[in-house]
Amino acid sequence: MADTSTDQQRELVDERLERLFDEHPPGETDDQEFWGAQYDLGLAWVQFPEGKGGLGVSPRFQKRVNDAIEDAGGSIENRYRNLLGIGMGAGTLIAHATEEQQDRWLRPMFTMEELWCQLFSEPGAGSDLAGLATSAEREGDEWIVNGQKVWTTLAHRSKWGMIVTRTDPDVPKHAGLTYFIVDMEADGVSVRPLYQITGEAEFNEVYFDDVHIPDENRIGEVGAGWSVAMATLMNERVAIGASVVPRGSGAIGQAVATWNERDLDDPVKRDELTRHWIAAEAQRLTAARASEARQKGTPGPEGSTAKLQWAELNKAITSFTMDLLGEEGLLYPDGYELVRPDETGTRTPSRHKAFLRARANSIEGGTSEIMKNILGERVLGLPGEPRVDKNIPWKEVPRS
Amino acid sequence: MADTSTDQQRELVDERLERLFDEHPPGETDDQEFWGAQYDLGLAWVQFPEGKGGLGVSPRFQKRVNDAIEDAGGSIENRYRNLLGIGMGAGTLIAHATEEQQDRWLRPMFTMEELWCQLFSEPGAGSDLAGLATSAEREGDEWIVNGQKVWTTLAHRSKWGMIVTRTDPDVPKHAGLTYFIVDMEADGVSVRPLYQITGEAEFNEVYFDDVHIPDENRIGEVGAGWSVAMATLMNERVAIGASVVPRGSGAIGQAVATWNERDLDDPVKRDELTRHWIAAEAQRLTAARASEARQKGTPGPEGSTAKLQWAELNKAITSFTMDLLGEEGLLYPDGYELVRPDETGTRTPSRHKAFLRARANSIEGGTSEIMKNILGERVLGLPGEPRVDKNIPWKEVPRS
Amino acid sequence: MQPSFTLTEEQTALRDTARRFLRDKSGTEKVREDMATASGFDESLWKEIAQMGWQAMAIPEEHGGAGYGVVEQAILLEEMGRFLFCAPYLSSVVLGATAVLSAATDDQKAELLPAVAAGELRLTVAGPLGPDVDSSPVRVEGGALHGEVDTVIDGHTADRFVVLASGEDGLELHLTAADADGIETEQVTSLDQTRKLARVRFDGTAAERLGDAEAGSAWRAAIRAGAVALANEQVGGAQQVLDMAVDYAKTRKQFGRAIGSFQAIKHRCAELLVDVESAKSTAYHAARALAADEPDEQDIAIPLARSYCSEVYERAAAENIQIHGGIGFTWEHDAHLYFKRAKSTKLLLGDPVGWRADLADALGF
Amino acid sequence: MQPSFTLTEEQTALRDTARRFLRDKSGTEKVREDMATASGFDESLWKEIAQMGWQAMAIPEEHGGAGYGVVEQAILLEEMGRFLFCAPYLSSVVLGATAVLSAATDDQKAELLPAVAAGELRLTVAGPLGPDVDSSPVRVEGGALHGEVDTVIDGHTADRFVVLASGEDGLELHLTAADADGIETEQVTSLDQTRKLARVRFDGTAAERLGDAEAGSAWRAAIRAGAVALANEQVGGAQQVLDMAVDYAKTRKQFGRAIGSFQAIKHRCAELLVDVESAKSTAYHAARALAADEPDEQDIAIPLARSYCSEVYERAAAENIQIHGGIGFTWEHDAHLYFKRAKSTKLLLGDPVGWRADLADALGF
Repeated sequence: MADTSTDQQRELVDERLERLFDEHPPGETDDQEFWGAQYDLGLAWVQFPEGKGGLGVSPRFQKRVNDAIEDAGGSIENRYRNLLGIGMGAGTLIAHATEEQQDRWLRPMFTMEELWCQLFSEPGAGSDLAGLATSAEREGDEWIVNGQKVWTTLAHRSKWGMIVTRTDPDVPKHAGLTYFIVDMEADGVSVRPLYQITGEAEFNEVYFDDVHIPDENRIGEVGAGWSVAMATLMNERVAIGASVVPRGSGAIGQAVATWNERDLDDPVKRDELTRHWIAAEAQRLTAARASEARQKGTPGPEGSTAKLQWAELNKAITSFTMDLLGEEGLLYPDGYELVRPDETGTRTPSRHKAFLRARANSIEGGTSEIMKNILGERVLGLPGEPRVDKNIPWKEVPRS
Repeated sequence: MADTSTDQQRELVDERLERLFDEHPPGETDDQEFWGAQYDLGLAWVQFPEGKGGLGVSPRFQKRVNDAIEDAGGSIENRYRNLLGIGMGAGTLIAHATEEQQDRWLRPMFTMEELWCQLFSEPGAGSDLAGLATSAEREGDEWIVNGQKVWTTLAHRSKWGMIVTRTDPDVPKHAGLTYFIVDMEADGVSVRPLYQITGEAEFNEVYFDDVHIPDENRIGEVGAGWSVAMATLMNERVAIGASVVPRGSGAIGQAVATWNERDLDDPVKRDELTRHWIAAEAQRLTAARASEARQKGTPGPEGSTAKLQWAELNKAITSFTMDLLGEEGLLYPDGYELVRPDETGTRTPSRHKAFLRARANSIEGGTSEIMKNILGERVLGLPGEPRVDKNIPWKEVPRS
Repeated sequence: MQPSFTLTEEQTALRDTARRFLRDKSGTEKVREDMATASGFDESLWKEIAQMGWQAMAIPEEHGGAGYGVVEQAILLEEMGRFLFCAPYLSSVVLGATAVLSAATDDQKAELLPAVAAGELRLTVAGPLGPDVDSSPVRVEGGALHGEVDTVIDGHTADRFVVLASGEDGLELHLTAADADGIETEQVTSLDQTRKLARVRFDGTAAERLGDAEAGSAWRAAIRAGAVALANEQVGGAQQVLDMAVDYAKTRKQFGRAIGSFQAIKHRCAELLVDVESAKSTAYHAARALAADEPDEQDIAIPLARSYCSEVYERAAAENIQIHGGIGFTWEHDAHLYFKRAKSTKLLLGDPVGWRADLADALGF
Repeated sequence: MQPSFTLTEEQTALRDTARRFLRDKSGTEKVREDMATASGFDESLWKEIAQMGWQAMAIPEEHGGAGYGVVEQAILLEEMGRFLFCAPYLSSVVLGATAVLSAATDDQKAELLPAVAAGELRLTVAGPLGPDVDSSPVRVEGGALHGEVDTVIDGHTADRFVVLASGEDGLELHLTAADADGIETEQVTSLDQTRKLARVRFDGTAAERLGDAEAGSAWRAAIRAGAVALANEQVGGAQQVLDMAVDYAKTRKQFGRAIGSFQAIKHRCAELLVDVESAKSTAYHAARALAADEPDEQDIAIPLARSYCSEVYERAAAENIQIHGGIGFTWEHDAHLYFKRAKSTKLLLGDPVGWRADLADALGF
């Protein structure tokens, strides 16, 4: 199936779409049922194998599917509301999980019956993710997990968590990690909201106190957790910034709208607005170019370029929009009451909240500094830093 | 003498100035004779001890002396034309040389009978000066020097060179260096002009081929060359950027003059000009503040701040001036005939040449990157990088 | 004007006392407590600083002040900025008192200034908060005020408003009590919770005219005094975030090393050091130019300091979050309090583009 | 207009051939040799590229061209920029030919364009080299030209001048031979030695009018074609200096490590990579917009690419010197050739501030 021609692939997709719409008319069908049927017809992740929610065709047909569903009045809300699962987890499962595991998890993930979250970062392991300390010790057919994770989106509403743990502290840090799927409703899991500078708690801290995970929930080999986690992160970085958005949308759209609505005319700010517009458009064109070049669907280093560029632009432009607001920028119309939203971020935040929220763009999903290391070393081939944490047991590496 | 009050110090300086002008009327006296008398009266470097060209008073009275001489029609050209000696070498000699050495070299340096140059950098040792390779091997009362130096100002006209050499390759790099004064007219010394991007050769490459230096020309102990060299470099960095110039002078003056002469009025460029003016004035005020704080005359880390800031500003402003010139910036009125000027740089270069020359500001006398290391580590107390060249013999350190 | 920066012994002692006092009495927990209240400050702390003479600092002795000057006040403001001290100091003691000093009759000064200096009366100003003002959203007709001002600093807790109003012959300054009839005050949520704002509507409010001269220059004097105050406040805050970033970079370890040992962090800190030191030079110089009553130098030094310090503080506060990484984005960490202060202070009393245009005018560009 | 970037196999082959050819025939020694001559280029190389059809590339087949388009020409220009190829390509084939194509009568086109396409005739343009032109320093009176143009690209080696002149009813384009009576051409030293400039004075020079329409739009077309050409040339140069910097950073060792292992250098290279890749996207897109004859998209894509690529190349060329340290400041190293090219290309055909103003107009800001 993988070597059918583009036309044949398109035909297959269109035929399945027709069946989907015929048998489960969008708008008239319950979302969950619709998504289930979509999964069964191989339209959940078209590039996945048949039987696993896919058709084995090029991933670029997914956009065709999504557009068609939206045009037909159906919903693709699951992709946003279960983003960590559908956007990042699923690809990890396809690459590293067993058939049984895939069959167990993929369908209810796609139908939103089970929400997913990601448990990677820790207070002591941010940029240096591989330095994480949450331990998992084997006891028969189970693993006992202890430790703390942070920056976990929707932990309080999730059924499953993708967790990386340290199963061997006596080997160098990358070698001692193992990846599991943890039941977030298990005993010993506690979730606390983590309020951020906007006043919202998109994220949580998650504590693990003697939490039992059956060994059948292990993804990949014992000690192979790092490469599994990397698969998840690569999917994340591509998701951020690499998508080709319409011209003038997003942060620059808010800046331009502010300029127009307020009839501004200062020539110095006009030039600055134009500079930002140019930077945004250059980033957009570059994402389009990278996406054209990336026919195969394997996320490569372009993900890091786009993510870096997008994060820095978003910070700069949302900040500039506040400058355009002038005295109105002194206000915070959203209010600072601490709240815990039910989705990842807000899709169209106020200018003020967008400005604050953007501060995290260059931190989450890999800091801009880490992105530059990746670009410098993996794309340009520059040598790495001298490593003081290499080839020594994890437990002997200085930490804070 | 060191604890006389400010008033007493000023009186002493004024009295010596009066004697100098009485006995050697400026304008009527030959420059060399005048400078000799100035030295003998302790007005060459007022902070030096008596008998060594100084009076043991605060260094800030030097400006009073220089201004008085210029007002009286005398010349202080020697300070520019023998800058490496008078500005940097003399302080090194006072701090590290023997009485005999000081008596031998200071007076003819100040009178310009003997010009001085500095032989530190090598093709393989720029930022990493301590990694230098020019060797000096002892033979009885002499040292035999072999190697190559670069970036040597006025090497072809100098009598003496301050040279740092490697006398022990078997110890870590800083420990194996020794500092000498080398006779530039000795056998085996050859000087080649090094043309720079302006078309001028301010600098030279200097080759040493079995050059003999008597041991009595050694400054400081064998193996102590690094600390002697640091004294020279500190003097250099203070000399660059730390002086308090008049408001609106230098590069920003050329930018403003360009703006005014050409009756420019683009509001975007006007804002940019103002930004540059602000940056230049902020740097100037900071230099003034540092200079007020620095009563003692010992160059400290402020030198690195001022040098860093000045270098980056000078690059930015000279480049902006070219932008202001518009199509005139397409020309190079100075012409590119390769020439070898007789002084260090040009004191009032054309806008075009200033633009090109400024590129070296963030490289010469310590790159901006090195300056930031110094500020980060010595001023802010941040930890150093892991060192791969520490505690291992110099000869085993990778080089290129 | 020859720049000069050295502090006298008395000034140094003032700075040290202020820093100690604020560290003890206005630490981060206290700031978070005060900013969560409606008034936004603590009356008892306000009285304590009054006893130390802070409100009186720059008010002339003949008006009940301490007879020190703008340089001493700037020293206090720098420390207030460093600790995000919550108090209506800028609105009452800087903006309000300067407007009164510049415009009011002797009788009015005698009535108002000693009370302001004693911390017993709080003023604020209502009008367009920028350097170049030629009209006001408030108009005066038959001695009564009409109109609305969107941004009045501490408008919900001030006792009296100094209102800039457009009259028949130009701008006028008027005084009105906050509880007068025909005033409606509505507190608004400010981005920077440590400086409270209100919207004030005048609807036929009776007011007393302050002095009788055209009010543009008095208003301008108030805004410029405010600009100098903010510049000094900003450098205090900028130094604080630099200190926070450097401390964190020394202790936080990733990859087995303190993150400050990486050039990506180290060089950023070094650049901030240069910026903050430069900003201080401009802020101090502006205070001295204002204190020395040198109008030509003020035309340069004030817009210079105001625009430069705004940008440096904004950059430093943003970098501080980045250097902290995730923890710097949390509500519980103080980084955001400074970040919000930095951004909103930049937008208060005119933004850098406007001040640079003023400077360009002064320099004849 | 949907962006699209994929090269056809033919286009890829063209790029590879051009790169190989220029690497072999226009290496750094050859460039230094050519730039030191008065003409500034090598006639025999000019003929060689004519045999390969480079001059003909974007000229329509009916006028003796190869019938390819702007995209193919942009591919060549990127490689020329990468190797600092010394040739009057921009002046004759881009600016001159576009002006003729846009303004001339069929007879004039038939006379001029086949010769230009064959590399046998060299044109250049004389007039104000910017995007918004409403007058010219040259005026036409009774069919004769009077006035002086300070900057004429390759003015000393062109065979004919296409002159923008102010006539009675507005702007007109005129053609004159370089050796006509009443023309004085003086070569000037250009900052960028690889692109030669001359000052040309017309003193009653007889000229032939090109076409009969108002010439503003033809001139604008020429400048815009030049802008697209330069943007593509710039990204070639920018990629080259990035490659130079990265190569040096890998091999140069200080403190016992390759300097590229220091984040100060590594992160700078990474930022340049992002910039250069983005600049390429804008340059390629502008070429496609021009080729597709989409005027609305051109109004956006051309000023976008022109202003962005100018700034990226300037920054990249400057950083390349800094990363090289002292050696990058020497005459013998090539870094300065690119640095000078970058700066002067930024100032040629209008600087980024002006182009951005055009873009802002197009976007309705």
